[in-house]
Amino acid sequence: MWLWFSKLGSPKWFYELSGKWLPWLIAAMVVFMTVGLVWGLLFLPPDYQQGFTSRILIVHVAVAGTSLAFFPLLLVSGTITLVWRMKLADMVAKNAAILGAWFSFITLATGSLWGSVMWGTWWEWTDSRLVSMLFQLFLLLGVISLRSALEDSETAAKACALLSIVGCINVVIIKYSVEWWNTLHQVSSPVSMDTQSPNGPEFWIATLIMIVAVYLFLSVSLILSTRNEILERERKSQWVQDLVSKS
Amino acid sequence: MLSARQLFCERDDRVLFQNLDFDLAEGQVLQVQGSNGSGKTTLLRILCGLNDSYAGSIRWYGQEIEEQAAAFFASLLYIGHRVGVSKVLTPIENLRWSCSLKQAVNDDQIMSALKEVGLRGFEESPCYTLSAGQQQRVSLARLLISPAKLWVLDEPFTTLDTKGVAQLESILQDQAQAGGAVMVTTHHQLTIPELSLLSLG
Amino acid sequence: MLSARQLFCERDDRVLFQNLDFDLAEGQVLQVQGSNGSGKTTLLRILCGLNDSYAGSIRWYGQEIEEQAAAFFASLLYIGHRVGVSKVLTPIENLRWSCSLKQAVNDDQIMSALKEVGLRGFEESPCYTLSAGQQQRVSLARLLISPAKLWVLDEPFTTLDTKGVAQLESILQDQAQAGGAVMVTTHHQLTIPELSLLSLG
Amino acid sequence: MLDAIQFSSFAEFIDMGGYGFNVWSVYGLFAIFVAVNLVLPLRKKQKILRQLKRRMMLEEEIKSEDS
Amino acid sequence: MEAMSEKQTTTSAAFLATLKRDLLIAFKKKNDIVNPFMFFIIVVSLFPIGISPESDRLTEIAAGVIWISVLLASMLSMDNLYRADFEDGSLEQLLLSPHPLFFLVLAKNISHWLVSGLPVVLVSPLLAYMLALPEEAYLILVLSLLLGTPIMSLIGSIAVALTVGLGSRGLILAVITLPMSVPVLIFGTLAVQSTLNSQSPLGYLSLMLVMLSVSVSLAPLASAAALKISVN
Amino acid sequence: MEAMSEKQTTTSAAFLATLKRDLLIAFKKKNDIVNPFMFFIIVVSLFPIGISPESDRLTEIAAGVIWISVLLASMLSMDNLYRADFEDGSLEQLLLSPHPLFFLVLAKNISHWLVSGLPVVLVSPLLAYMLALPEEAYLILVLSLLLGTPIMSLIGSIAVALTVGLGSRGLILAVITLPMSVPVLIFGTLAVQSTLNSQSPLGYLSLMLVMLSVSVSLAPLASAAALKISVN
Ligand code: HEM
Ligand SMILES: Nc1ncnc2c1ncn2[C@@H]1O[C@H](COP(=O)(O)OP(=O)(O)OP(=O)(O)O)[C@@H](O)[C@H]1O
Ligand SMILES: Nc1ncnc2c1ncn2[C@@H]1O[C@H](COP(=O)(O)OP(=O)(O)OP(=O)(O)O)[C@@H](O)[C@H]1O
Ligand SMILES: [Mg+2]
Ligand SMILES: [Mg+2]
Repeated sequence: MWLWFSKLGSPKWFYELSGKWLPWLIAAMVVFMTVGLVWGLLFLPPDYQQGFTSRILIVHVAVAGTSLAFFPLLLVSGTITLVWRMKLADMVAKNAAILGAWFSFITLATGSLWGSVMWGTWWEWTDSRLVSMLFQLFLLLGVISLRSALEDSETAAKACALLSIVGCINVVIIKYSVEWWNTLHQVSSPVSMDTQSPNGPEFWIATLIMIVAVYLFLSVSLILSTRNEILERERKSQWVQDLVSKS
Repeated sequence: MLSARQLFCERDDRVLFQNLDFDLAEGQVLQVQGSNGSGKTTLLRILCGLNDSYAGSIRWYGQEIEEQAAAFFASLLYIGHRVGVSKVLTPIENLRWSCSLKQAVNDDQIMSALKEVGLRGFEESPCYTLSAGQQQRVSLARLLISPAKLWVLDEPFTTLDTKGVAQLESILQDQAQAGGAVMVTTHHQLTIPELSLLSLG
Repeated sequence: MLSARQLFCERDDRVLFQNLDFDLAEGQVLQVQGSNGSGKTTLLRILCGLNDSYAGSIRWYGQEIEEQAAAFFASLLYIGHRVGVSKVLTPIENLRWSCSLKQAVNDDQIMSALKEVGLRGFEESPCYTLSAGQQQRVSLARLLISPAKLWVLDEPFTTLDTKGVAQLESILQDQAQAGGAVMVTTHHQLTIPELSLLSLG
Repeated sequence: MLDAIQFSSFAEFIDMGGYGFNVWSVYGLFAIFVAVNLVLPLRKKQKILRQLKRRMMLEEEIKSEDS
Repeated sequence: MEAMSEKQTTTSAAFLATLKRDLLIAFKKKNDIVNPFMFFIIVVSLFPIGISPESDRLTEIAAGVIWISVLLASMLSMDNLYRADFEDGSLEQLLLSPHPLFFLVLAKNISHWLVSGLPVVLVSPLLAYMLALPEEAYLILVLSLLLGTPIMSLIGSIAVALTVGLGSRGLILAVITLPMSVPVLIFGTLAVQSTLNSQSPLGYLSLMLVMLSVSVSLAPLASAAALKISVN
Repeated sequence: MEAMSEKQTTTSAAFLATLKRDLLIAFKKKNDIVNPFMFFIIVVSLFPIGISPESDRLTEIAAGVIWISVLLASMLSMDNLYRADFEDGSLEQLLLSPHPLFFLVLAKNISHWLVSGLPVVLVSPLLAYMLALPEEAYLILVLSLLLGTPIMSLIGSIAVALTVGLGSRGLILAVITLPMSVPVLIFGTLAVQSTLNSQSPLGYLSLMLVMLSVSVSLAPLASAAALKISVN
């Protein structure tokens, strides 16, 4: 276990292993993405109520669901950074924060595009999922800006790890308090996200495929940028030098 | 009392030192030498536990420092580039706090220490009205009060005038003779009999 | 070129100096001496116009400085306790700006000056990664580039290692031999033939 | 298979039953999002490799100058 | 040398010395006490100007405006907490003390709250009056602020500790901590509003009390860790 | 030595060098650009939570909330303007340059506004939407902010220059400058509100234009004088 752990912590080992995985992950991502998108765009039957806008939903739901994974991810990598001082965890965390901000933003954007059809408004403060996603984005941006503000990379790693842990606890509290707050304002709210429309099984299968595709995309993108980070931070080590002179 | 083994430190891909071994015994003054940027400040901060980006082992009376941080801190006095003197407070108020983190002191001790370092008449002036060298002297007054066994001083001679330099040297010597130990960086040539040297880079 | 007459300065009711007269001629290095808190820094800042709480007259080639501030500033180079090196910028970027306030420079000049002060390899590192002495060296590189006739340096030797001290001394000497003048405070013993002394307090 | 496609003409496909703007914006955004987060890391890798190579050369230069 | 261990201070003495020192500095600088207070008053009084001077309008927004202004004042005043100490090296001395950092950090937090949080809370009824908040809500407003401001100080302390080495901190601090104080804002304003709707605010207040006790026991630990990280 | 006067830079070169340097520092730090912007967005989004999420209510307060938040963001970002330079001694170098300080200070002000004022103005329509401000007012909102933020930067610059030697500045700055920017706030919000009431906002806008030109020509002088005082 320990051996495995410290081996995984070695950037070189990760770089080599991820190099082997990448082609497979990319292939799987391309397949799922293509199937999901083509099916979603061409074959998915229109919803009896929402018409073709249900096509938005498969993307939105996939991205939204995936973006909930980021704070747990940061929590784990932050703990590893602080407790075991594994450099790799921080390299992942750095890129995860940025990617997480992207995901949150896309969730907000696709959600708004969907809301503008369903609710007639792009933004609605009375919906708790919107508001808590907005604050998740803010917290992630806080982590990112802390990292860019701190000059020393080791300080930045630990500081961001700590902030991510505190932030993760906070995201949960914010989520619940916003939900609670929101129930008091429901009266005047135009519509709520929970007015589930009866979608057919086909819709759910398409969504499921998209979710898998988006998770694959997440891992591919994260691995790619982590590999870059490894190259940059380990640039003085012999194996990177060899790699560079070979390329 | 303090021994370091196989210390290794690298910053920004530049190895500052590696395989560094040294021992500091009671009654010894160890001057850390080296050109600019050779890692003197970094070394001192590592020893005090203010910087943990190193590899190797540092022992205090034979035991790893992390395992007995409180005991180690109780017998350590560190004065860095930034001397730990608040500009709004007067010298007395400054010393009252910084000493009381480690030991119980009374105002008489503080007053006589301030007098000794030549700050007679400035005891009640806020520190922002003191010159660079005078602020340095406030922090040096702590040396006179402190019962700490290990002093770690980073360039304590900068901005001191010649009289101040001579006085500080004799303070260091007293500490060594009383059975304490001193670790100091400076580009000055020290003339203390107990002196030993450690060269970096 | 620079002459002060009947300078008087008092801070916090303590008279730092009074009836202070001195002349600084071309080819001269004037070292201001004095114990801590005797007013060296204050004097230098007064001469540069950074402090105007004084009485007396300061003339530049026979004319009061206030009447020809721009001309005086154009031929003045001041480096104080705080060396004027931005920590976010790299040495090159720092010099590019601080030199271009006075004269047109190109990157080659800057690069060779940096090399000369021993910062080869650090040209592109942000200054916060440099040690105390290395930051000091960045500001000293300005001396190599500057065509200013009058240099006013406040404790430029602190944090420099022995090689750095020797180099700076020879730079000061070159300036004096080229017909410029230097006014410098330090607690070091300088060994420049052109040296003259001014004692405070 | 082909008859399961929901559209009989390209125009209809673009129109998405009147919600063309929203649907295509979402898919467009999603495409940009995916592309950016794949292409940027890939391009960055090339940049890093180039930079590292340059720096290695520079260091050798310094070394040969020193000796 | 032998007398050393006997002369060593107890943790509570170090706690008190630190508390006393920070209060002393604050009273010497005065600005640390007056500014959050002034800032609060000024920001609150921008709203009648910027939005509407009519008292009906003001009543509607009063609780929210006061809470948000308190939030801002307390976030922005945090900046002073460790900075001066970091710059002059006192922070290093603090970290090198043999006492548990938890208590020393707590002492600093308490002194900071006494100096910058408490005055703001005490003046809030006056501003509530100016914003035409109905009188029955004053007590709950003050109570909720009394519970809420220390929470924000404790959270803010972590962020300041993380950013203490930075040149420009004011905004980044707010950017990090404002999102985290949303729950406090929500419960605080809900408490006031429920009083206005003649409901019991006790539920909200007790929730805030829970949040306060959790943050008192955890936040100083995080701050202490953060300080160690920053000084590195 | 003889070549000296020939090699001396022109004032415009020094102006450009200073502008370039400050922009360079900002782009290196990134935070100077992103933080005012983030702060603005976060503060604005506290209001729906603290006051009311209903869009009718929000419409009423939208213009005021946006203006006040911009004011706060721009005041608080001022802190960076001269501080780092003061601390590392660059400010002394600036003061000792042979060129008129007016232009060098102006260069610093311009770079600061480009970096911290402009982004905030550009994102304001988005927030206006989120606060349910009617669409017809967007253009005037942006215009009034475009005129107003530089005024506030220029005024703020004087205050920063005066307080640059102080340890804790964030709040004192706001305390000094917020009252001074009340006229800007009044005309800015009036311009937006008159658009909403279908009146012409041009009067207000041109008043702001006058204020802007006066402050561009006078404020840098005052800032330069203030800097000299502070460095003393
Ligand atoms: C925490 C993040 C979010 C998650 C997990 C999430 C998840 C979902 C799910 C599963 C649905 C499908 C409900 C259905 O079948 O009708 C949905 C619908 C929707 N989402 Fe989200 N979403 C999130 C955030 C957002 C955001 C930030 C927005 C807007 C900016 C948004 C706007 C919408 C809208 C308008 C609908 C359709 C509601 C309806 O059917 O009436 N969502 N979301
Ligand atoms: N801001 C100030 N307000 C009041 N008095 C001051 C101020 N700054 C300095 N002084 C006083 O002026 C005197 C001279 O200070 P100055 O910094 O010029 O000394 P110095 O000769 O440079 O000393 P050092 O060798 O320590 O650098 C000191 O005694 C100090 O108390
Ligand atoms: N925050 C940092 N990040 C990266 N590198 C750093 C950092 N601080 C210092 N260094 C590097 O570490 C080296 C040693 O710095 P240190 O301050 O220990 O030197 P020093 O021996 O004390 O020098 P001086 O005599 O100038 O004080 C320097 O080369 C510097 O470039
Ligand atoms: Mg050093
Ligand atoms: Mg001095």
